[in-house]
Amino acid sequence: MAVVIKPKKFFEVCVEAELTPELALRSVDEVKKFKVYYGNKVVELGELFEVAKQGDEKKLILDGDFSRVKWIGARMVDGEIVVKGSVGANCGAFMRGGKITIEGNADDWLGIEMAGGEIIVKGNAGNLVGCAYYGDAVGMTAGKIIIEGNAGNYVGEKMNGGEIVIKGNAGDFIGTEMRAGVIEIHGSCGFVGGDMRGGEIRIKGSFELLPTFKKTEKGWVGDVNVKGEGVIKTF
Amino acid sequence: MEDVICTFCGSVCDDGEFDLEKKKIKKFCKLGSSKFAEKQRIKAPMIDGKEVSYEEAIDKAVEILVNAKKPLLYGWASTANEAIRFGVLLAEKLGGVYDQCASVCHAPGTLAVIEEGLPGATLGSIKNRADVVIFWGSNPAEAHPRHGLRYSISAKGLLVKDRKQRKVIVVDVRPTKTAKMADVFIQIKPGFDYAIISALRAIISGSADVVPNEVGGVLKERLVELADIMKKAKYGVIFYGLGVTQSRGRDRNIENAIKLIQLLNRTTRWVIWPMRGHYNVVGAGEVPAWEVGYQYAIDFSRGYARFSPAEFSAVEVLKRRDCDAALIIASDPVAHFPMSAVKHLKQIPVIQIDPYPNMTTLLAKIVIPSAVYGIEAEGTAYRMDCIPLRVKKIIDTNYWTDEKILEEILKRVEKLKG
Amino acid sequence: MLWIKNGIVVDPKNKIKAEKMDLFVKDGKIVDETKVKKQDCTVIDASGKLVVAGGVDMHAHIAGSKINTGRTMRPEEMRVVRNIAGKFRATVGRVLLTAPAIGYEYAKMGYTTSFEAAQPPIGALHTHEELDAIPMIDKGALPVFGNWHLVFKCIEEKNMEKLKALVAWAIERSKGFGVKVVNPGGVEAWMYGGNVKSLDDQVPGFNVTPREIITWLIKANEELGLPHSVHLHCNNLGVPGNYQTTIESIKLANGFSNAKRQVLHVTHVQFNAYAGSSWRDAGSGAAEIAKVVNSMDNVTIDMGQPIFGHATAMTGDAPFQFSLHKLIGARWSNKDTEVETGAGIVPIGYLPNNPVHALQWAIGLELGLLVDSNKVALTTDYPNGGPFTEYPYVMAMLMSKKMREGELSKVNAYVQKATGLTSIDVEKTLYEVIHMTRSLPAKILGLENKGHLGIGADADIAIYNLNPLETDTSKEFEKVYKMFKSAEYTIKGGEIIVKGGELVKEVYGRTFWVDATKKADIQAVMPDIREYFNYYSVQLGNYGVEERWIKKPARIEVV
Amino acid sequence: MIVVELISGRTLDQGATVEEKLSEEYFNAVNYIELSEEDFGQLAVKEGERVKVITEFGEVVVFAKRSDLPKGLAFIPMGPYANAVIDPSTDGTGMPQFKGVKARVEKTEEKVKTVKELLEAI
Repeated sequence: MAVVIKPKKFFEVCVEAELTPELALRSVDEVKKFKVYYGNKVVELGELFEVAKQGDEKKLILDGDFSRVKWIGARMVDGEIVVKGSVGANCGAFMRGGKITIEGNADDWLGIEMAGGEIIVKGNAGNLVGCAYYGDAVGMTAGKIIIEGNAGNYVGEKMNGGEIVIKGNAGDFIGTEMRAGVIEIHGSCGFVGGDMRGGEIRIKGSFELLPTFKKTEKGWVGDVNVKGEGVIKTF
Repeated sequence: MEDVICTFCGSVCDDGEFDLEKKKIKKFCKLGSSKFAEKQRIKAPMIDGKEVSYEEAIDKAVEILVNAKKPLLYGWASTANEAIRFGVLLAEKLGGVYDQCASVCHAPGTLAVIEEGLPGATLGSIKNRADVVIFWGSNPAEAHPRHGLRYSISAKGLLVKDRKQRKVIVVDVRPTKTAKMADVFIQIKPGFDYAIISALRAIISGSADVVPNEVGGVLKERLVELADIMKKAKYGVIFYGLGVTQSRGRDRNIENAIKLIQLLNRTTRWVIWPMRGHYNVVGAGEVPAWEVGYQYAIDFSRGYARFSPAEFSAVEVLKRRDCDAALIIASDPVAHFPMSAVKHLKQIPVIQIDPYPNMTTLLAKIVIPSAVYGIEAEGTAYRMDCIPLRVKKIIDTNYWTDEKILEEILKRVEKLKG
Repeated sequence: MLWIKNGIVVDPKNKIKAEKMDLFVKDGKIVDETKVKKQDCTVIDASGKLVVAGGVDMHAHIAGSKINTGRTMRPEEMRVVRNIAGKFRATVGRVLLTAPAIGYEYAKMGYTTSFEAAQPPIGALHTHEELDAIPMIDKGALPVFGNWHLVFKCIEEKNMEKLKALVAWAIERSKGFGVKVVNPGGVEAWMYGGNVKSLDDQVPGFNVTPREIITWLIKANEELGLPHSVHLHCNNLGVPGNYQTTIESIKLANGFSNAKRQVLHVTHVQFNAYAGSSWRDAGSGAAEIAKVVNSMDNVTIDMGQPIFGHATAMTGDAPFQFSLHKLIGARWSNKDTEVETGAGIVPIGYLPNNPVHALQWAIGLELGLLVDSNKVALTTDYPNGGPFTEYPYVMAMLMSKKMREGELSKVNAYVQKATGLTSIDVEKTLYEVIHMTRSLPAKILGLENKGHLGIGADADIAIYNLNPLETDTSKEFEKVYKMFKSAEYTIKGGEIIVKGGELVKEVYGRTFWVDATKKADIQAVMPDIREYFNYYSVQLGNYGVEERWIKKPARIEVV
Repeated sequence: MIVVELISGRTLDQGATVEEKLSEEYFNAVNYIELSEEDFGQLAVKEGERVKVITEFGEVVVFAKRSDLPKGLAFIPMGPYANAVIDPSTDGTGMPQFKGVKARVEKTEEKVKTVKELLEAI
């Protein structure tokens, strides 16, 4: 019972809607009653979005521009979300399972501290993909994020597992304080692996090497400042 | 009048002498003197450019704020804690966003504090003890003119008695005025602060062999020399400035510098401190921290505070068009924000509270003039090192204080919101 | 006016052990029945309920630059939402709470007074601003003296008149309440990267020792006749083997006496009660410390009980904080403060299966159980040992061996061999625990109108849904815990602020401060102060806090 | 035309006039670009002549000023002129990149807008 959700209008300020595939198990009326935040007003989903049913999967189809809608798929554990357009910040935050496909672009904080599941972005992603949230010690621990376009800065900070693949270019400071997991960049990027303890960063294009990595057979190993065994290599 | 406190920059010099007859300040620098000089003021409260009473302006402001889905309350760095507190309470009551000037100034330092803490000292401790002073991307000669005299370069301290006993180092991308006063100037390539700090850490911790011959435009041998000075210091300090917070790496630069300080403290004493800009930008962060838990970029739309500079810093809120009204106090975002952020300010109703007309006045729907703290009003301010000082009222005025204006707004909002 | 009817009153100061009686309140005070018109009274039916004085926390870090830097450093702490804005303020915080959250959480628990335990004098205005932002409770703050150059100088010169003048001047200027001493001499040593290791180490740059600093400050404190005694955070905090330093420090009280109270209060002793030579062989020194404290009638302590879970270490003991940072690798803030003091902050957590944490937990309880109830106050050294909101846990644990056995089975077995906790049979009575959380801390602080329900006392009252006559605190520990977590009523200054565990009214309490300037010749020290202000970064004229800047100041004059 | 790395920052004059934003003094304190001797020479402008600064994010006309900056680095005092061309992206930190953006600088005959005109043009 996939649920199709469509914005009714342009939102004057951002909307926060923690939409997960769980909604697909509810009736259209129940889904319409789901509480979302429109600025400082708590409103029912149905007030801002059209809701319809289609098929019988545990799936949300977000049909339209969701670039002003935040926290989509936050804490989801299974099922599927397909965003036909772009999506706002914090999409897939703390996600543990299931799949999110974003046909447009994703904003900052995609897949914060993700612990399982899969996110695919057909367009570009913003900054802080798969990072640890403010004050937390560990970023993404498992799961997979694939970005077919470019990504912004600070991808995979404090990452401790899982995989991030960027088909385009990535920004600056990739994999800072990374402990485990894999980041693969098909394009180019800026600094990589500052204070990296473990894990692997693979880069096809050009990148900037920090002065604290040793050249070895495996690739560049470091960061020596934290006695790290992280590996940076080209492919 | 003696011991007058300057309400211009983060140095908050408190040794001014104000001549009440001539209305002139003595001892202060060019910035402080300009603060105390007579200037053009906003004459009266205005709605759409028409002069009105304080009450009318406040009523209209309240109407805009309570009807907003997400009002942005921004500024706060050049006002007193008492006003800031009402501002934070107002943002909470309105379900709006509180952000302050640090978010385009030193807030990356706060993000670094979240990662690594802040090993610091008060300016008095530094003037007494610091035998090595590094200005990294900071330029007190232009931004904090008396800092060097009172606290750092040539300050007379208990253990380090004068300029001769102190080594002053400047790390910057250009030969600033401060660089010309330094014993050592290290010119680096823009955007390479992080890499250079990483290299210094490696050299100090015994991994010098890994470091290439040149990092960020600096030869390795110069970095080795710098590392050596740092290790041999009895008590060193890094004062960092906008050169690192506003350039490539931002908070990560400072985080790395803090890690360098942590390392140095294993063998000697080092501290690090931001050269905060406005006289009470520290208060603009400390007050919300104790009232609601965070220093800046705070969203209250869910009825409690949430922190996320990526979403709730004023520049991000404006660029994302994620506010539908703004209250701007004691600052001028129109002059100091990128154009793409200013664009949204032109689209929404803006309420301004400020003693002086500025670029924000040009687009504000409601303008409420206020008294100048430290000259016309008394209140609490925190110096850059968080030392509290009570700034003074030295002349009378008919202007309302920011505190009174905000208290009135808050009272009316509470009445409407229950 | 209030009429609290038929409650079961426990009021240790007035030797009332669970008696059914009525209480009357007028103008914020407990008054005699004849002083009220009963028909005008709001009546609270307290039948079958425990009626006690509002709780008094005599040592917590609730205001000032330390806790605020802690909040800034730890946004992850602030993500726990406690109250949504409405009739009351929005509050957040897991262990580190915002100022309104501190007031609300104390009130909900039946606590009505709390003292900030360490205030750098130059930062006093900040401390007072935060105290002013805490609703519901009365408060005060203790300025720190143990590493102040001016203090060292007076002691070097062996000039007691000057030292007394300095203490009186500084307490007045900071609108403080008493004399706090943190790692005397050690923080000054930290300015050179070191620490002091014994009471007889010389403080770098000065011809004084920790022993002299403590002794001279006790003498100055007693000659000034301050309400509170010297409040000491001992040297060597957090170091295995430190219990001996603690015992030596406690014995420095010998030779001093005060009819009303102790002459030395040693704080959060758990952190200073370790035997052994390293964390590998660390054990408990609690029994030895208890023996010494019990043998002296002029010393009190508080527990500094760790609570399993999150905490944040924050103290004026800057060298300790750096050691802790090195030990656990967590973020670290430090603040060297002019020529006065220092401070540090490090996030920590206490895990039951960690042998060191379990040891600390057990030692805190040992101290609470083995020391006479008249000499040990209940604290967690908030937020160092954990949240004050878990005081009811500690209260229940002290009263129930059965509860302790249950908890012991969940912690690292290292505790079994390293401490004597398992073999302690002591079960404190409700009367004793009420004393340890009310009348004793009030007496230790020298607050005569707090912590009891006698005529003239402040009408700070807590009512719990617990009938002491029908409750077996040894067996019904779960109920005891639950009831103390959430007061049926909290009354502050005669106003009902909590009902059924929920806030009903917001009030702002007073800030107590002590004025002893008439007891000393302040001019005796002014030339030295003026000279030392060359080494400050503020003008002498801009130093200190005026009474009119404080929301509700309550001056206690010492004459 | 030259290509430079552009930064913005405080100056004493900018600070001393910051509370008089609508004055001639403030206008003069923030409406110029400092260039190195070499870059200045290469542009073939005279002190006080106008140049157009163009980045990915906008363009602005300011007065040219010779300074002792290293070659390839240019400086505009913090304020509305700098903000017309700096990189507004905050990269998730909330802080725009006020320092460090590639800019083209070329001689121009266009006039330098007033502070008010700048705002109107947004």
